[in-house]
Amino acid sequence: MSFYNSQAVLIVAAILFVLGLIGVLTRKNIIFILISIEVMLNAAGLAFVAAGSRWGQPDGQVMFLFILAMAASEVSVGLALVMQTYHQHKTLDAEKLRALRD
Amino acid sequence: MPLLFYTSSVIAILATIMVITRYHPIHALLYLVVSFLAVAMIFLSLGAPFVAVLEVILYAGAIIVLLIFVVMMLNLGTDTATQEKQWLQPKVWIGPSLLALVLLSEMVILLMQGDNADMQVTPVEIKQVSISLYKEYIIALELAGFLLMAGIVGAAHIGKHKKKHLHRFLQEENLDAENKKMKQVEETVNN
Amino acid sequence: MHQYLFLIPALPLAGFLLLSLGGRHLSRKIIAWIGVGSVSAAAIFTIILGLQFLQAPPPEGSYTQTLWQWMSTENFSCAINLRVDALSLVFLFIITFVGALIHIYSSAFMRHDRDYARFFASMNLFVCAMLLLVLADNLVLMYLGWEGVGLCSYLLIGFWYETPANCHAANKAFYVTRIGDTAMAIGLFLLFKELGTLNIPEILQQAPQHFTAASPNITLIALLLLAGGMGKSAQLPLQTWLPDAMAGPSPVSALIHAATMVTAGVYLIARMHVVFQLSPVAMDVTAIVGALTLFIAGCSALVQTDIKRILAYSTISQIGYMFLALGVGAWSAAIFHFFTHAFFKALLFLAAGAIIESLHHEHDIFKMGGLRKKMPLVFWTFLAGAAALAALPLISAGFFSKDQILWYAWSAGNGSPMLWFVALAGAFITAFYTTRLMIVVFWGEMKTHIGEYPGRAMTIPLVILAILSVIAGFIEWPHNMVHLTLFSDLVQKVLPATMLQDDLPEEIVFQIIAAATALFGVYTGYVFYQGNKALIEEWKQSSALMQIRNFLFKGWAFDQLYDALFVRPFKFLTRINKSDLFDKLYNGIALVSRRLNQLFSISQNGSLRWYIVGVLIGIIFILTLQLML
Amino acid sequence: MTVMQHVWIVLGVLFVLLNIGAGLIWVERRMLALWQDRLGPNRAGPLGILIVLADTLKLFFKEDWVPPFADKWVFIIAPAIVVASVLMSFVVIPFAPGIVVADLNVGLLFFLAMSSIGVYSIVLGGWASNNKYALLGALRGASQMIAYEVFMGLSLMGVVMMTGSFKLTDIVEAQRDMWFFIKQPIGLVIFFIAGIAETHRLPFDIPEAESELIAGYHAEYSGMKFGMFFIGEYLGITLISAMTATIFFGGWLGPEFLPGWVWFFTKTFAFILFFILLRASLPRPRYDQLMEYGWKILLPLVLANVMITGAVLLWLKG
Repeated sequence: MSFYNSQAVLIVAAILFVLGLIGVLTRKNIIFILISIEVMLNAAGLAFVAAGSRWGQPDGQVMFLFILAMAASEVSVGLALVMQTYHQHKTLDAEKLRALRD
Repeated sequence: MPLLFYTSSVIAILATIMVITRYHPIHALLYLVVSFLAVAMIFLSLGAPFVAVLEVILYAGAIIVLLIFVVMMLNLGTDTATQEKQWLQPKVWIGPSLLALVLLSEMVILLMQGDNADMQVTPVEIKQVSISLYKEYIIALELAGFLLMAGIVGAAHIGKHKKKHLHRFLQEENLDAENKKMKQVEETVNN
Repeated sequence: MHQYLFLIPALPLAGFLLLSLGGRHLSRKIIAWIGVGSVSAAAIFTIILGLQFLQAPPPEGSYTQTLWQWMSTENFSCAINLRVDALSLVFLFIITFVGALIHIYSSAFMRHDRDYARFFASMNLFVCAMLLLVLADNLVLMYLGWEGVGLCSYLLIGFWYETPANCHAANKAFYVTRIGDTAMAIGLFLLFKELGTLNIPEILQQAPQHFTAASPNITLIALLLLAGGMGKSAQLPLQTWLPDAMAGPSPVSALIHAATMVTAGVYLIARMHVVFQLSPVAMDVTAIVGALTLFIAGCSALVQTDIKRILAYSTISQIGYMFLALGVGAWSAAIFHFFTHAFFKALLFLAAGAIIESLHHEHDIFKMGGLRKKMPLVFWTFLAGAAALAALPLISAGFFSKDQILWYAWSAGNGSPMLWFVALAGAFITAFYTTRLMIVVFWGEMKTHIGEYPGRAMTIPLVILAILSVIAGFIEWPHNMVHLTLFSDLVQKVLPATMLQDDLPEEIVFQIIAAATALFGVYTGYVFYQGNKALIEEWKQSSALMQIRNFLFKGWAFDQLYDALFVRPFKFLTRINKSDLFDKLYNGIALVSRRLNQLFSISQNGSLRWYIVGVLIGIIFILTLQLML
Repeated sequence: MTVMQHVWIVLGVLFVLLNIGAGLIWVERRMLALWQDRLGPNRAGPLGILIVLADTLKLFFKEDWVPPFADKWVFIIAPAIVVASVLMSFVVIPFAPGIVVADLNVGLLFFLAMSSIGVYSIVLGGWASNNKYALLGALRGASQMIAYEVFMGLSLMGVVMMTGSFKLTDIVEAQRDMWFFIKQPIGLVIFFIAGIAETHRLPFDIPEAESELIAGYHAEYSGMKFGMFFIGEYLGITLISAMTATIFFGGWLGPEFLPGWVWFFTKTFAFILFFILLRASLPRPRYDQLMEYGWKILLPLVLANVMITGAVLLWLKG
């Protein structure tokens, strides 16, 4: 009954991942960068779930749960940093926040 | 089921394209919600209802609300949108996009070379997921717990507004200084 | 009872932990209760343990408690074992009992201090480390306690760290004792290399079989251990730190720099007596060092004006007696002198502290005077301590112990008339400066107004110590008088009996000479400072005498000597060595790496997107490789 | 079941729910009046029941106005989300044996997912209005709903552990011997409190608090867009009441003399009345009090509940 196969799912995941990557690369606003990172994480999760589903094993879903936990903590810390950055530098331009350059 | 998968895939990809091309953060986030909901549908079609629901609850329901919340608190409005418009010139995005597309094409070629099996759509029981979560992955689970704890503490600490607490002597000094200023102003006015 | 042995060091340790971690939040009352209580409880345990030990001595002569394995490698293992035998028991008793009295005294003495908790924390840690030192059954654990007491001594000398001079004194004490400690560590290494063990009973057992007597190896080891003891016990030539260490609070001087820590060297030598006995050279060196030290320090004490410095020099001198006794092989006499000295010297320091505090922190004895009527209790207790120090015959504890040493200095196997004579001269000097101290401080007219009188918490320890200073000697009488030798009977289980030479003069002759010397010293002091004061004024006119006086005042100018011998040449060497060829090489390396850094840091431009592009290109590169191959 | 049966069930559920939502306008006013010792709406029709019709007509014919400063599309979408998400939640509720739109095996999680989607209506509505009060209301609403969603989810976990399933029909069936409110009293109380906060009803109506924020997140709304928020709120009350009845009070279970769906609706209606009684009797807490109450009291309590339930279950198992 299945017309679609594992390749199709993985290709969707790859497309989503690359779209997120483009977002990270082209945007200057930190908020947009964070959003794009979320897209990428989600795409990675999709690939995991697809792999788990391909072999009928729960491991893929377990990995997705870990990605979820990681994304949640990343977003909370990231947003706290964004707020502090905005309060201190009055800008969200990632290109201007270059204090770490050598 | 294939229909469900293909429809939601197309929606997911389109919505994600919209996400990365919007100027206004809230609009981007709304499209991101759509994208996540579509991915949740993909999960459902892959026989993983549990993670589908978690995707909705946590990604769409918590993480993105958090992002929207911050956007609202920072009051990023139309100014941000115009700024984004200025930043997003073709010369800025064409190079990286082409590079990313190269990556995509390579990945697709590699994926096409790989094994091509039909998906099993028999759902994986939640019970199985939980059992393997608490058996083989128990260490990883605990580490994830640490990570979340660190995330909470880190966010609470970083996000804290640093209040300036003047020592009471300094406060008095400040008051004295202000009083002096006031007196000077009064004198000049009187003169 | 002995299964609770670990509690004796553990209680002060618990007190230290409580006070150092939570002392900030506790009230002074609770701090005092914890600080005093932990040591007092340890003292009670010690007394119970000691009574049990005396009633039913263990068959093997010691209690041992194994706590846990500290470290273990292929051919070296070291356990945390506590071991009590008669020798440790004496030390244990002094440390906890005198320590508890001094803690009680300090709870009142330090009551106005800002860092009340820090003081008691350090004191408790000190007691714990000192107990570990004497309870250790292997030299590694003992070394831990050894360094622990050094640390606490450093912390407490520099207790009032806001004054730079105190910090200098603390540093000096630390550096100088470090020399001895290093020597001792090397000695331990050698001992381990020779015997393959650092367990004390095993060493004592194996050393006679392993070493031939007077072989260079054993002499070297014994001398290195002796150097360690000299550092800690402020013996010539490492004695310079102790007078400066008086910068700490008076209870610290009483506990650490009079009663306990400075006698650690005596303990070490007594503990390793088998090693020393195997090396006649080391024994002779010990005796000579002790004799020289007691004389030199006694001379310095003659002319000091700071009350605590007088006591400090007298401490050095008294420990010199102990070393002399050890050197001539009078083991039990040395330990007995340690026993009595702990009481009367702690008493003198505490009484001095009470006087200093009452007189608004006045240290100069010539600004005191006339305190006999104003502070009778302090006077009487001080008198008891001074009598013991001056070794007044029959009525003081000091007489019994010092007389024994004087007798053995001549009569013991290693003794000689020369040593006896020096020791006798030292006894005279001791009596002389003690009398000087008493008369100047307590007679004459008042020169400083008394601020406040010591409270009960300060006077009760004084009284107890004064009583002990008088009666502690009665447990050990000279052989030819009453036949009562409780102390040497006890110690004899661990330490060998003293060998006597043949055909000696009668012992009673020596006793009479010693008693007469002490009395003559007192009389001389009385003549100079009370009877005929003009004599001193007359002498002050003579510049030669004044020069000698200054020379003695500076402690025989040892500080200046070391400055010229070591410090200045070292500084000179470092100065000329400041920029040499090697520096240029190193600078060259640094320069090259800095240039490279500048080159590479172009890529480090701080732009997030730039970095991600880098990662992306890397991934594409790898994937392309995958596709091509 | 045939396709037509599915369609009928869906249509029937929709019809009943929308009518309940509308009818609650009248019920709430009459009941409030009863508890406050006054008459309430009594002019139009018998007992004033025609006020439902009058209100609906008014809402339909008012000017459907979008403020020029608002973000138009978001402004329009926001009210739809609340109604849609609440109606979606009803999909998993079993009204009677066999009468359920989709008996998902993750039913309970689906309900939680939909209620978390519901936050968007407040947040987006408040943000798109481009108005200070609305924005404040939206911020408050977002933090309140996110916070209380956590306790809502956790409070149900005890029941899930006892049942061993997320499926709502299983949960109802597991209550044949004893309803869960006896075994899980803390879960019930916390679930209900969180439900009040999720529907932002009084006393937790902090996002809209008339006296301080005018009307909070829907201050700029009028006409049928406001009507959607309005009906969404009543549907939300119905949803929480229905869930309480299903999860803790045995759903359709009851003595045989009445059919299952009657029992279900009776229980649901009792909880709806309780909601209205709360509105009539309790004052509104301050915003910070609400958050503190949630994070410092409810969260530890609910975690303890989960842990104790798990421990007891393991103990009983052997």
